[in-house]
Amino acid sequence: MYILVSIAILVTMVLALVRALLGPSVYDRVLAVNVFGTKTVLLLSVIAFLYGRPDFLDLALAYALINMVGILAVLEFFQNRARKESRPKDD
Amino acid sequence: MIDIALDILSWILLVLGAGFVLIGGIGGLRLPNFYTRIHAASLTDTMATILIFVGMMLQAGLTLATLKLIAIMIFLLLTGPTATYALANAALLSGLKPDPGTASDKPKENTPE
Amino acid sequence: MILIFGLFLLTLLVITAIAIVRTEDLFVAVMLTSIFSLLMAANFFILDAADVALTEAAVGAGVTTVIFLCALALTDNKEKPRQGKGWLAFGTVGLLALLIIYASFDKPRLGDPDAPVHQHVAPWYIEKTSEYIDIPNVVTAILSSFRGYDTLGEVFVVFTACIGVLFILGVSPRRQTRQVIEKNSGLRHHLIPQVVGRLLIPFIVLFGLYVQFHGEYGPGGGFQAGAIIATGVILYALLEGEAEALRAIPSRVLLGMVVGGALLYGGVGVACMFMGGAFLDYSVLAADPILGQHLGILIIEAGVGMAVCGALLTIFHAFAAREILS
Amino acid sequence: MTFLELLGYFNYWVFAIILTVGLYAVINKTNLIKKLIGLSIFQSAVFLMYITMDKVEGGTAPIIQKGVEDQIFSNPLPQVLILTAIVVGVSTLSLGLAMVVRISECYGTIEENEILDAD
Repeated sequence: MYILVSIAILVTMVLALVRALLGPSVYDRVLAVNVFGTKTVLLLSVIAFLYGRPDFLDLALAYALINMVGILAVLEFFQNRARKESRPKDD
Repeated sequence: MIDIALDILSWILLVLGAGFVLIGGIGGLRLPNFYTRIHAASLTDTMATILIFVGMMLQAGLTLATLKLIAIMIFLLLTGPTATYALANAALLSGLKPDPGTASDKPKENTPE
Repeated sequence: MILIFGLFLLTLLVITAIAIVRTEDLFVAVMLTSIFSLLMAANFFILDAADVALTEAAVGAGVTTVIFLCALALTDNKEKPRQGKGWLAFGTVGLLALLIIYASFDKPRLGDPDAPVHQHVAPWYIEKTSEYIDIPNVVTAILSSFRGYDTLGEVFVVFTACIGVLFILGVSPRRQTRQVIEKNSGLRHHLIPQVVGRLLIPFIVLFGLYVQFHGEYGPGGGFQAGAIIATGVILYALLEGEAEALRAIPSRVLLGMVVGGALLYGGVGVACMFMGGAFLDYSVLAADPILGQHLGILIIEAGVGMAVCGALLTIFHAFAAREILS
Repeated sequence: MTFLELLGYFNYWVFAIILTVGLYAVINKTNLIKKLIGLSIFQSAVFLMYITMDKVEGGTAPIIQKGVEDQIFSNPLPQVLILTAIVVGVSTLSLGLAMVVRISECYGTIEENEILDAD
């Protein structure tokens, strides 16, 4: 049963990767990264159960906590760039 | 008896979760523009997370693993929508307009107005 | 079955690597790098390396992306197209790949128990860990006790890299650093990330401490914990702005952590020498050798955690302060 | 040689391809950040090879479980080496990025050929 779930997750990872490669805008790629991150958390939890060693759920927990930081950094990156572009007009 | 019932229930949840994961993936690939794709990705993510993790909890029983699964699920449910919000905001901020008319991202891609 | 998943993930890894090199937008390359890191962690986990996967997760998900984005904000994020196609480079590299693939047939197959790697010193480590050190995680035992010299060296490399970044970026070219830093408010006007982020930061730090002190019993240890806690503080800096993060943990404290962590590690080694043992031989630290090992591992893991956390945060602050200036 | 035995070498082939892809970026791209990304890909390939070597058939991660006898453990030694190398890799990568940032401030570009022209 876990194998079915993990195959579904792997197929979704492929689809997300295709979206990340196709684009077209950079935001599509960031979205694909986000989807990929969530799918990795799911895959790691499912594989921990498949191995029969649920003490390795720590890994999935680490990703669940940290994954958002990258996306927030992207938001700040765009915000700073927008500010930098608008600054020459103010001066 | 109750064991078998729990088993069947958790299997149903896992299969449903797998289905939602797949739907999300296909939607993320097939939908026409960014703001529709973000819906496909984030909504199915939340549902699939709940289904798969509840399914695994039923399999794990009352152990430390269940506690960790609950923690992972809560954190995913918190961070997923936040990340999606941040992303949509970043896109809007740098001039990718939601385009209700054409339902396609081909025209006016990334043109700051 | 799981190994077949591994083959699948490896194929995705190759596709991602090629896409990273082919794309001309550096921002896209950085995003694909984070996918690459996720795939790498999943592969490590499938190949039975839980500790390594946790390290890759702790480092690759947060710190690497943030530092890359800081560097991109300071430079250009478009790569200029090149005139020459570089067939010579392509040919050389392709030939090299073919050579390595040809050579790989002489290597032991994946998972071969008779491979030379598994004959030498590793079985001794696995066998003797419970006798000499008595902690479940063999990786932590080797990292901090059997091969403590290596780890000391690695900590000093991190320390040196931190000093190097400070030398290159730390000195501000203009005087008004402080005022400009004050102006940057981070993501303070985004309500949802603000609330959720503030809720998450204590849990990230708590999880970091759990990884730090649970490293003897499960996957984890000082390196992972340092990176996770650093990510928590970086999240705070993203949400509240540089100034607030520096007010919470001033740069002097961070430098103290780097120096103190490295000194703590070396100090334990010297203390062992004074108490009659060899350098980094923790058995003499307590009356019972096994207790002494436990004590030594606890202290040096704490030192590693402090040094790594301080170094990563110092590097991040150096980049971020530069970004606001330019 | 059967198909399954061939699959046992797949990890090494992936290692070869990723290694050379990283190397290609290092020697053929002029953009300095792209070179650093290529270097980190190269580094990841080496990590992958070490971790491939640690796998033992039917083994599990080298964390001894209480009450479970006769477990086969994978080799912990490559894991120790790579675990520290990942963190060191990030710090050296940021050192390289710091240099690129300084170069960009001095020359106004991060393309190698333009920097050489400016000198």
